[in-house]
Amino acid sequence: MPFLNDPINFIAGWAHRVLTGWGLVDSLATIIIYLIGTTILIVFAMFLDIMLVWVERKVVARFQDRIGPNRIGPFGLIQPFADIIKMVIKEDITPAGADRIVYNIAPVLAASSVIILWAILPLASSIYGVDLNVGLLYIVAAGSLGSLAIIMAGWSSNNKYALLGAFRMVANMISYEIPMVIILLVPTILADTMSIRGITQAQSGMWFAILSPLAFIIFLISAIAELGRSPFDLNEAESEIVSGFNVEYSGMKFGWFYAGELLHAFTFGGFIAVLFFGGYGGFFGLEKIAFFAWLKNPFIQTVVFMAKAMFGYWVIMWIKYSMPRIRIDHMLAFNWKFLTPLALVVLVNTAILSKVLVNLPTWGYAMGMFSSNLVIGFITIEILRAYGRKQRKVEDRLAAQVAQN
Amino acid sequence: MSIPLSWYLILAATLFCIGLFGVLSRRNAIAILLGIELMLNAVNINLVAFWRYRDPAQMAGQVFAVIVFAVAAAEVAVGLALIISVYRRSNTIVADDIDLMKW
Amino acid sequence: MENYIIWLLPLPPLLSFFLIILFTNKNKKISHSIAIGAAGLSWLGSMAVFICALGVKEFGKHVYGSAINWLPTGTTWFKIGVMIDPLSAAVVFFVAWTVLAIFIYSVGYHNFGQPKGDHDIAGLPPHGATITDQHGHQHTVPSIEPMYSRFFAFISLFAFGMYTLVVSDNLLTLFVGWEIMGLCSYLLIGFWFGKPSARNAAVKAFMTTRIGDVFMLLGIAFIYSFTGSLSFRDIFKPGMLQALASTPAFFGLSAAGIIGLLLFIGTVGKSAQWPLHVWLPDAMEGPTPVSAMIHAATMVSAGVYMVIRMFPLISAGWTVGMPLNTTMGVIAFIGAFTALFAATIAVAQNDIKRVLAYSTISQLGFMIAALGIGAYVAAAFHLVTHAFFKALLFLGSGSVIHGMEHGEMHTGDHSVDPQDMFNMGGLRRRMPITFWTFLIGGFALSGFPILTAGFWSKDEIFAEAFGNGHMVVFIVLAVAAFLTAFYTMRQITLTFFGKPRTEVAEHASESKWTMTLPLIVLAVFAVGCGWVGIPEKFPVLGGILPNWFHEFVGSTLAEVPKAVTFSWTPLLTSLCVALGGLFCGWLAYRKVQSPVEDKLQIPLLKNKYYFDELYNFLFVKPAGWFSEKFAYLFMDRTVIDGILHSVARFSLFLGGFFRNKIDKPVINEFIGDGTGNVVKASGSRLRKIQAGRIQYYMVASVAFLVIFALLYYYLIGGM
Amino acid sequence: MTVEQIIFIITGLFTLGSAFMVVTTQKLIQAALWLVSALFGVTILYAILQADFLAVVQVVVYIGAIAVLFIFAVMLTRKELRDQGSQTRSNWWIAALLGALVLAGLVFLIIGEPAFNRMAQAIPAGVDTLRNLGTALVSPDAYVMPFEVASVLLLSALVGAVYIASRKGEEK
Repeated sequence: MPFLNDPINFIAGWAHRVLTGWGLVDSLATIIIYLIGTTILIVFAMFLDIMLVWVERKVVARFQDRIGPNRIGPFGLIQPFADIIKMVIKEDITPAGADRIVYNIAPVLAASSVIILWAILPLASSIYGVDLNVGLLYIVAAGSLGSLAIIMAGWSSNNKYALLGAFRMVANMISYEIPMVIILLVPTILADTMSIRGITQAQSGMWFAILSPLAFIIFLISAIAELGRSPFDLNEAESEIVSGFNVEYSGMKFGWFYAGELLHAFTFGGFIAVLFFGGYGGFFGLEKIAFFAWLKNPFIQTVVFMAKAMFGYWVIMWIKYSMPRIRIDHMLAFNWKFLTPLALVVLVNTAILSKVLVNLPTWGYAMGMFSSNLVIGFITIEILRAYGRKQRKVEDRLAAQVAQN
Repeated sequence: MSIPLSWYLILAATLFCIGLFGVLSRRNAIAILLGIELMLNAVNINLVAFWRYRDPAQMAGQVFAVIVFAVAAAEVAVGLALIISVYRRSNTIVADDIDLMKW
Repeated sequence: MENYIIWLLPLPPLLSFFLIILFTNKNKKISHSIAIGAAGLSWLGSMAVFICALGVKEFGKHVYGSAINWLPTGTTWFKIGVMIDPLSAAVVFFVAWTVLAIFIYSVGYHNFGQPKGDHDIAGLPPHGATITDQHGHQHTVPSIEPMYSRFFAFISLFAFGMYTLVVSDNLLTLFVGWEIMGLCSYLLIGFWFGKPSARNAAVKAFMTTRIGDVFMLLGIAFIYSFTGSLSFRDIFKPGMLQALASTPAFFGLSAAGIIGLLLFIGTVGKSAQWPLHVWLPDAMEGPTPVSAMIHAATMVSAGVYMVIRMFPLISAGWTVGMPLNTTMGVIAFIGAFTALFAATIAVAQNDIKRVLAYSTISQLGFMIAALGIGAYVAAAFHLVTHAFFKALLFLGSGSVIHGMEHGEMHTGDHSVDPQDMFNMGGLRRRMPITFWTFLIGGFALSGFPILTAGFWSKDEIFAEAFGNGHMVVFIVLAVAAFLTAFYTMRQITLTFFGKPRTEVAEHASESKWTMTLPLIVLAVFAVGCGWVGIPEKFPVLGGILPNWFHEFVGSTLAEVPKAVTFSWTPLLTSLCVALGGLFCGWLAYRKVQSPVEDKLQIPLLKNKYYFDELYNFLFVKPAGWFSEKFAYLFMDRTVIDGILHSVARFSLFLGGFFRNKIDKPVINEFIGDGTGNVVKASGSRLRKIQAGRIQYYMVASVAFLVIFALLYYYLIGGM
Repeated sequence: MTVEQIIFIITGLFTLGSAFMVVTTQKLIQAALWLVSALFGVTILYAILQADFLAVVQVVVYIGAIAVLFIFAVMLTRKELRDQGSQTRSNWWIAALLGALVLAGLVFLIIGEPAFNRMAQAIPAGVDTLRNLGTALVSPDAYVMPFEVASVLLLSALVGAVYIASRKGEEK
């Protein structure tokens, strides 16, 4: 059944035939079909986004020992739609002295910087927007568009808290882009490509999270920083700068920021799944057995991908609702003095080992990579412990001096 | 495939001249740097277009574009640092007012 | 190995000199530790070399030595090197001992360990310090020398000079050591430069020895121009000596004779022979260890050593039994004359150190005379024994003076001259060690029979002079020896015997162990070192010990001199003059209480035959007149100043002309100011271009770019 | 006129229009944002030219870093956020004249050269331009020297910028 095995191309081919049958030229038909496909993808993402509101609220409630939305619809499933209605009918305020155009573009740019990420996210082996050969860099590029959106929002609001939030956000994002770019080179080396699909396929036998757990952890940390979620939510920091860059936004404009953030988190869950947990595949060769051939079905793969992405999203939420915010100087020091050097070490280690171990069988290769990561992790923890001990001694001495005086 | 090379070249030339105009006409030092960025981008368009239209297997055009990126980044970093430093000292970034080196 | 150790012998004192001068001159203890340590190291090396040399058979034929290329002279090299032959081995032996003894003695002499003086200033002898003991009594005690470290630096350098001189195998490095000692003698005689007498003495010593040194340098230049080498081994080759002896030069002398004479004049200066003897008595102004250094261990010995060293040259063409050649005759005459002449002066001196100074001159005359009559070994023997007993006597006299000064401190009577023998008397009870050692030294000087070293060496000179028929020399020396014994006994009697003649002498006290220990050591040598040279034919004692010294030192010469035939005449003469002199001295002075009672205070002798006055009249006054009247008033003020003034006036005129007629109008106003004005004017117009505004520049450059592009296209591209 | 040409023309006009706004708008922040938009247009041109890597790097470097830096610099160099007075020099017409002259000359030259009328050939199958670019940048036969020099330049620019902009030494 062609539809079940390759639904997108099946529908696209059918639509193409229909349009050309209507007398359109070939190229125009292709463009129209691309536009339709893009629209469908965005609609899908936005629908998912709406459901994520519910997921987020449910999960945070559970973390906080509450029940969460439960009145509207079964399990409160209709709650997000009610939220949307509320937001849309709220008054749309533009503050005096704001740069009107920029002020209005910013939320759109914020949301779209997330949505364009879906262009390269492969839901299944045959369901994806585009297979860019520079996919990993594309993630970074989209992230920089997000930071631009936040600056625009912060500046155009004509509000000092907003501007402070924007500054903090940019410092945060630009700093954490560095370990992120470095650590994205680890999957690149392991898969020998920057294409997201290529990376997914390279993990059909072994997840990269096993080959390089440290890379996974570093990516997770810098992804959270990129998202601006707790413990890196300095751009909002309700207790300090009210609400940061979006303090002046109300109604649906705020809604776009909110939705963008949620979808961003889920999207990064998806990237964690794709880059480190095999994405839609990654069954350790299980699908090669005839009995499990159904695992190659695109719909099954989509379900698998969504489950993995949801797991990543859940980890991000878990961290968000368990950790306090850290100070900005600590955050920058943590990045420049710890995360970046560690990322460089992991990268060099991966680059060397991938050449040294190239002739080993899969399990030997995996063992070598994994154990080298363990060694690096152990050394890192020892260094941190020694540093911590020293720091505590210094603080004790200072405390003793203060007590004496 | 249906675009002549000259289109790119003319586009790049126009962009370059707009940048040149910006560099020569703006009062603000940062705006001058903006114009320079436009000029650099025009150059890059030329480089990439020549790469594409001559022999895509020869990477010289792209390599030079990459190096122009690096130069642009370095130039902006140092240039803006200088401008901020000047602003701290003389409280202005109008290029015509920064004339300590005159006469 | 021994060949290379020799290089190291002079080194420690030099290092010590620089270390003290540069680094440790603030710390007295470290300074004297360094100096004595260096002297000890050199002593150790010297003893090692000496003992090794004793083990070598026929050492004179197999000397130690090594040489390096130093200065390229055309195609050949001028070599410098070191050498230890039997003569220098003997010399280095006594130098090492006496130097070490004097170094140790200096620690005590300069009152190490005593407090700083109350009013002491650098350049004057310490005056003493006042301390309060636990009972509250105030005492005046000797104070430490202010320039203590400097003293040790200088005597280290002095020792370096002497060691260099002794181990040299050529005349050049010998001369270098010689001159270093000249410098050090200047520095040390003038050590208390606050005293005018010390200053004058230092200048006098330096100038007088300079006369000799100039002649010596002439001799060295002559010998180098003749032989092309300054190395002893080259010069003393038989062929070379033959050539030197047979080449006629000036005044009817051979080249060897002239060279020998010139070098001998150097010795006359250095070893204070008549007529250049005048500096040595005055040199007593320096601290007593310096006197010992100069008169016993190093400086004057160096002169005699040099002339002994050059004996093969001086005696070239002469063999034992032949009549003396002219040079040797001159040497013998001067030596014998000086011996007698100085001895007569010594009889009339009252200063304890001056007596010793004249006795030194006299004894050096003995050696020179011995050498002059060809008694090579005897001269060397007397050099060694004299070094020991004269060092002993000087250090002993220093101890006496020290004791007297102690007495002065005690009584507080500073009018008494602590060096005048008539102020002493009876010190044998107060200073027993000093007395006994001084007695030994004095007897050795007098040639007290059998026991003392001086007897054996002097006896050998008598024997040689008598045996070889130089009766004039023999008689003169015998008289001198009698006088020597006489004034020695006079000194001992006046100083140590009888009753104290002043209160100061009554309170004199024995010196510290650092001063008495060297005295004892030197006393042992003053007795014992004569026994190595007992003639084999000597009645009873001869043959018990072999005449080792004669064989050892004699082997230095190409032809080992035969020991002279034994004869009773010189022996009896020697016994008579020594014992007689001693007895007469004691007899004459045991009752004398003051200079007035002294029959020998003859003005002629007292004033040293008026030599100082003579020299003053003959040389100093004319030189003063010449420099005042002729050089200053006529040459300098009239002639040279006149020329200079006229040159200056002319230059002034020329300068004024150039300034007013050329420089001011042409160069300054036209070229200088004109260029400046033009540049300034054009600059003030052109500077508008440099607006300091970046965009002006950019506009200008783009505009020119456009214009040039258009020009290029239409003029060149269009063609 | 093909679809590609239409896309090109739209992109080109968008780019040039943004660039024009960059040099004429009176608000500097907006000028910087217009620069972003112009650079985005250039990105699309790179994409049309099939230089994927450069397109993405253009976004990362220019939009993500340089434009943000510009905005920062604009914000840091004023006492209040509003712009005051004219941003254009009084003799802007000279600049306009020069720009027009240069443009006219360049266009004249470009049009006069027939070789510039060529069309692009399809990139041969099997040529992986990204891999080629990577190899060229680190291959000793190709451009490793310029690449390393550029990295040294970046490092020195980093150090220099930090030094110049640091407040040390200015504190009285």
